[in-house]
Amino acid sequence: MDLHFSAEDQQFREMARDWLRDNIPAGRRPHHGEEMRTFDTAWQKTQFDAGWAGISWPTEYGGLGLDLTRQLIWYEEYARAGAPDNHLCFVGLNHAGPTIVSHGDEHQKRKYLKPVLSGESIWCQGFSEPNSGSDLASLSTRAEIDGDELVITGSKIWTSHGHLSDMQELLVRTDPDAPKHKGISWVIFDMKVAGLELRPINIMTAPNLPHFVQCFYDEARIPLANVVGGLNNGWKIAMSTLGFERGTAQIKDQIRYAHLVEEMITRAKKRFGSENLHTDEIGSRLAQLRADMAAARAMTYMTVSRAKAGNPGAESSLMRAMVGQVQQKVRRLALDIIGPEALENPDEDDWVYFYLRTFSTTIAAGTSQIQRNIIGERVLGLPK
Amino acid sequence: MDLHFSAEDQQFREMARDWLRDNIPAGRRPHHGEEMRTFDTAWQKTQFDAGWAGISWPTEYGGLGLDLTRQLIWYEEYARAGAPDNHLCFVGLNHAGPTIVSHGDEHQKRKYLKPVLSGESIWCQGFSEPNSGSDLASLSTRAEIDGDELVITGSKIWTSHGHLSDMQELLVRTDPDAPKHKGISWVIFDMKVAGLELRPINIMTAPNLPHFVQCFYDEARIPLANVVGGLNNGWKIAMSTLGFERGTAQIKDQIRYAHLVEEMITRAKKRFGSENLHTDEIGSRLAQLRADMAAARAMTYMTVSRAKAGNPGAESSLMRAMVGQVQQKVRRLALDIIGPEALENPDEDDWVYFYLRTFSTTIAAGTSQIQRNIIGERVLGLPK
Amino acid sequence: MNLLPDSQQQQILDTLSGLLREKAPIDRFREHGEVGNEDDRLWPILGDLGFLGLGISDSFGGVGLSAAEEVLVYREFGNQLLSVGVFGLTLGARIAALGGDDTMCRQILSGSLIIGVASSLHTPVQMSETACAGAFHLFEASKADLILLMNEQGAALITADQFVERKSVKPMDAILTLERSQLPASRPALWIDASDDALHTRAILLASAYATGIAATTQSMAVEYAKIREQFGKPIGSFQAVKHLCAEMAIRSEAAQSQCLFSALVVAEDRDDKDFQAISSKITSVDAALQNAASNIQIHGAFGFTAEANAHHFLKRAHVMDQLWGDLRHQRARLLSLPTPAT
Amino acid sequence: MNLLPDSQQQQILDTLSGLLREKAPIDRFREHGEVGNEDDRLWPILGDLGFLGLGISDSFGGVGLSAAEEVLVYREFGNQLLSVGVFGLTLGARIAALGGDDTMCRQILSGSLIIGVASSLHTPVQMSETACAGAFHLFEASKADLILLMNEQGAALITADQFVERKSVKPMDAILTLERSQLPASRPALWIDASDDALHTRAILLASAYATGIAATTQSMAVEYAKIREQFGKPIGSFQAVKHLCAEMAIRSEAAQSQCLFSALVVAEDRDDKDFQAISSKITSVDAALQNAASNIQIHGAFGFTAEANAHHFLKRAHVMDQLWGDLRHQRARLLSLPTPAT
Repeated sequence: MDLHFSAEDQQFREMARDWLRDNIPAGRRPHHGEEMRTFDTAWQKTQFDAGWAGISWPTEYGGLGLDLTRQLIWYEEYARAGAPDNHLCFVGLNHAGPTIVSHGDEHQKRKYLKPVLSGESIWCQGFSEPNSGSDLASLSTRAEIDGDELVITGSKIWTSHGHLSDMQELLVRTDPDAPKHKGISWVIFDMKVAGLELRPINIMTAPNLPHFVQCFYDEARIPLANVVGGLNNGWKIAMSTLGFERGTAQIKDQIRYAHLVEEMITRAKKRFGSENLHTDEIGSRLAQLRADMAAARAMTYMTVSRAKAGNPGAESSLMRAMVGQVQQKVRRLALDIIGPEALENPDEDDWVYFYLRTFSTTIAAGTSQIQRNIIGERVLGLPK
Repeated sequence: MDLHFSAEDQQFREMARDWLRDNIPAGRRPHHGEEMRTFDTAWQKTQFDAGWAGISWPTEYGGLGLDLTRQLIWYEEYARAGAPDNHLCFVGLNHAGPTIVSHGDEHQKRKYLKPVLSGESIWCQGFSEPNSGSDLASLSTRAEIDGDELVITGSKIWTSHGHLSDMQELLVRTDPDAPKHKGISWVIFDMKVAGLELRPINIMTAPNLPHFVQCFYDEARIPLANVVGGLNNGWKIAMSTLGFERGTAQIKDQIRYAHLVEEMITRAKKRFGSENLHTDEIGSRLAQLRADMAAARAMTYMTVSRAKAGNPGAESSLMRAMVGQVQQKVRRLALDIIGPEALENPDEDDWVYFYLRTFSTTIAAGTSQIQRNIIGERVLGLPK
Repeated sequence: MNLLPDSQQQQILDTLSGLLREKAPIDRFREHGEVGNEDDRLWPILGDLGFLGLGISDSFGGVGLSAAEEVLVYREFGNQLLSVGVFGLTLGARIAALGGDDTMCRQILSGSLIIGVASSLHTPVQMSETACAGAFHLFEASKADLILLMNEQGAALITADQFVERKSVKPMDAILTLERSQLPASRPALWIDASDDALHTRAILLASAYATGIAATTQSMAVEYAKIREQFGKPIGSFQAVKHLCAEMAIRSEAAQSQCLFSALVVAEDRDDKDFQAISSKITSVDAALQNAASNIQIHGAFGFTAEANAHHFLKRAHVMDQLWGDLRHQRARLLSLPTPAT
Repeated sequence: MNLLPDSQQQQILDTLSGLLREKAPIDRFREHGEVGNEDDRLWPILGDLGFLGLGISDSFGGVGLSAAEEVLVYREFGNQLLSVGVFGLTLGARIAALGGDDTMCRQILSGSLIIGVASSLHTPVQMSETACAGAFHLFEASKADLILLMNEQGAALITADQFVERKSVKPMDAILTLERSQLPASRPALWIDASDDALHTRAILLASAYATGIAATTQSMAVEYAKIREQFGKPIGSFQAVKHLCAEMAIRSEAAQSQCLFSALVVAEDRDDKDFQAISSKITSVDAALQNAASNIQIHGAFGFTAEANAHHFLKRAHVMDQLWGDLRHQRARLLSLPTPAT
């Protein structure tokens, strides 16, 4: 057991800290539309150009090839600096990219990975369907092989920012006769091909601006070479993709919430007076959250420690669930601290936006029920 | 909608109040053994002799033949007077008695009902078995018909106060070949017959005194005439018995907890100072409990209103679940209010005893999971 | 003792419920712009049928019934998320009647006066017959002639133009217009002291009735969806996790509804424990509304989070009900300070 | 950075774990009378193998390791519900060593001095080098030579006979002896000021380590039972309600364990945020211990509530851990008053 980072790690940390301090974009990140895309891609490009993108990605595809500890350090410094999250790059950096790194062929890697890191290529997800939500494996979007092409027909839904994306990680049924988990393929879909139509879906945080899209594929054609990891092998690939999300990506959230809780404490002390807060019901909940966040961070360190020992394990789902729980508590507490102002949703203050937004985050990351099934079955070995 | 009780109801209330004030037993109710039995039976006899037992039971079997409103009034006055609960009489008064009232034959009614009301006969329950807890219908204690007798072999467990009881409401399998719900009979079992052995089971509130017993039946014989409601008809009968428990008996608990919460508020104000409690985390939880208890009482009134309209309905399970939830909150809060003294369990102060005791109450009344299944399926009509 | 509506009350309910389903379906919000609503078109209709003056004596143009009937209709208003402007009318009419202003009362009951609703932004607020002052949120005040303002001291109607520094703000609940404003010390057009009528208690009661409507409607929405939405080859309502979530919603909803009806009768009789009961009702019902609205979104999955599902409207309105006349934190503190009711 | 035990630490753990499973199985409580235990028989054995002096420098007869190793063994102590007298020994030895009393330190480490543990009944308590005073619960003090007493000001060893009005009380956790007593202003036999060593922080840390043991063991008990106990023809662990309850236990347990190990390293390095981390650890672990112990009882059904199931011992001991050196309420208030850690 050891709390110390190596001298090299420490040096990396200081470089990251210095660079972030000098380079994080000024101004508030727009929540919507092309402005948001411009902001996110520019910020990603800045990181890439300065050599900070893809900490743990292989060097031959534009990454830095560093270990999980460095990734952790980067996230810690990123959060400490108050650097904005570039959500639009999330799927590329945390789902599609790592999947191609693990399962793609050399051509796919060369072609698709670097544009993710450089911010040139925005990816979205095409997994859920109107009738396949938590039961993902029941998906029915078909892809028929026609020569060296796949011809795709069907519909995907809940594709965040699909209208702002270039590429899509898409799950399609390539063998309708196989058992449901065995006839699915994971494909790289170009959002510019003919035969794709998008229906915007507005969300409760901003009822007049699209967030999701529904995708309609009408005999849309992509090269057969865009299948990643082998035909009909997509279920396994997709599960590993979700695994990526369930792993390191959570670290960033954990750190972000820890900062948020400290902000909430500051705000609560200002509103109620710190001398009144000790045994106050809001004070007590804040203190509990502070302890929770300390523990979530320690869980992150535990996850990184296990990964370094070559034993990442299903336990990382515990950290993920903890962060989810904390998010629920933060959600409820944030508005209580704000008081009457909670009824306003001003563009220049993120608190109410954040409150409403967490409703989707919980759903998007797989419901807490599904998460608890996974913990019960994979971590604890309880029967299905 | 009307809050008023009729003049007759009001008169009944005043008589009850006067009588209770003058007659509730002095001294603390013993928690264990023969002392407890002596106390409970004497108090029940006092009520019976004065004409207060069996408010809603038919007059021909010793009851008062009054409606649910009067029952409610009696419970309210009972709680207001601080009258002690005679738990030992619970099964007779709330399970076995009402079952015999509804399903027994004339002989059974004449023979068994009055002794319950007069406190002469203490009943216990013989439902659960070592391998049949929440899955009650899987019970395997056998009863074979031999002439005009039933010969019972098997075992029952978690029989509260079995060692202090005279009679037992017992579920036995009389047709092993029928589907599991269709081969069960509900029988009246005399705890004095040969072939019954008891193993005492101590509980966590008092590790050195028995609370439960396990019953071992080794060819124990009872008359076939002790079957209530017809052979192999026991599952339906038992469900209605549990229905009784889920109905009016809960009213008493609801009223008792409301008083307890007020006591907790008094105690908390004394410990922390009422001026410090307004937004205190303990104060806030107490206020919520106060509101919960007000609502639980209103739910009771709603239940009684529905019953009077001839439509008792499954909704009474909502009131029951609410009281269960409140109990959980009370449990956690009680010790927080006590502080360091929570580590003591003195005989003269019931708080810690109560805290530990609630762990069993929750389990005995059917787990909260089973309760929520029932609400989901029977009240809301969700699929099994 | 009976908490169920009698036949006359049931008839009022049935009439109103039919009317609102026709004139104010939840889907009406889809056809509206970014902020606001057109519910003021309903006021003359509701007024005409007597729904705005149920608790007003007939000598002032009301129906002469009690808080019990008001609570029943406010639950329906909550079901359909009627504009909170309706609180201004019901409570404003009561102020006018108690203040002896027959003309104003009849104008309100006919739906021809618009009354916005003020909600305190910060304490302290000054409230008396001679001067009211403070910082306020104003709901539905853009076309209002008068503003309703009340707290534990009393209730006031104030002419709208006395509010200054009015500034539209982007509301969380975009169906309602929301402004921030200051009220410099101003003499109210009408003032009813708390010692004369427990108007503030009644306001809390009506907000809680509205919240029970939110709790009940979101529960039904969730349960209906759980019955038809299938995953893994069966309705999601057959999974324990979803089933138990629905059961919790039903428990909260029943608790809120029962306490609301009970406290309505206590308020109608002006019993000593009216504050105790009405505050308990607001705590229970706002908690139920907030939690049920959130669970409803969750049970609907991603669909629940969209603007086209109506689920989010209920959540946002539940927050408005929380703030009106004191939020949960405030109500809990008040409840704890009250004595144990004698009955 | 690594939170996993290294090979030396793992060896310590394996040795201790084997020893305790043999010498201190949970079932040992069944053979004992109404109140009390015989764990003091273990002190010489644990002392002999160095487990009592892990954090004491070898010049005083200790092993010369750190809070990290202490935390690892205290988790094991919690797994087996070792008498809380062990806190008296570990912390008492540290006081003796820091106070320069070599003889006393070696006596403690050999298990030949018995040290009871005082827990404050009420504030205020007087604590200084010249006089300690107050009202206390005394744990495991019936045979004690010295009593351990500490708070944020410092840590003291006080000769047992200075406590007056000692009165045995019936404990909730009947495995431990419990007394109430008064301490009139008394000069401690040894005193270590908080400015010299963060003994109180260390005490909080060790209590939290013990609590993580309770949380982890009750989780395992519940999960094992859920795998084998069948109802409705399948293991109860296959029902979502039970499965999710077990998942919650695992989350709490992992959180508590991670934070405890992390804070042990912070305390070992005497970092500025040691109070922040140790208090967070106590909050997380006591909460996990209390909730997991309660859930474990619930999952065991009626059996969980019996005296013969060991489940109740863990719940009761979790309450003792809560009270030792400040309960959850106290710790939350303290945590909120601390600044945000720099790192």
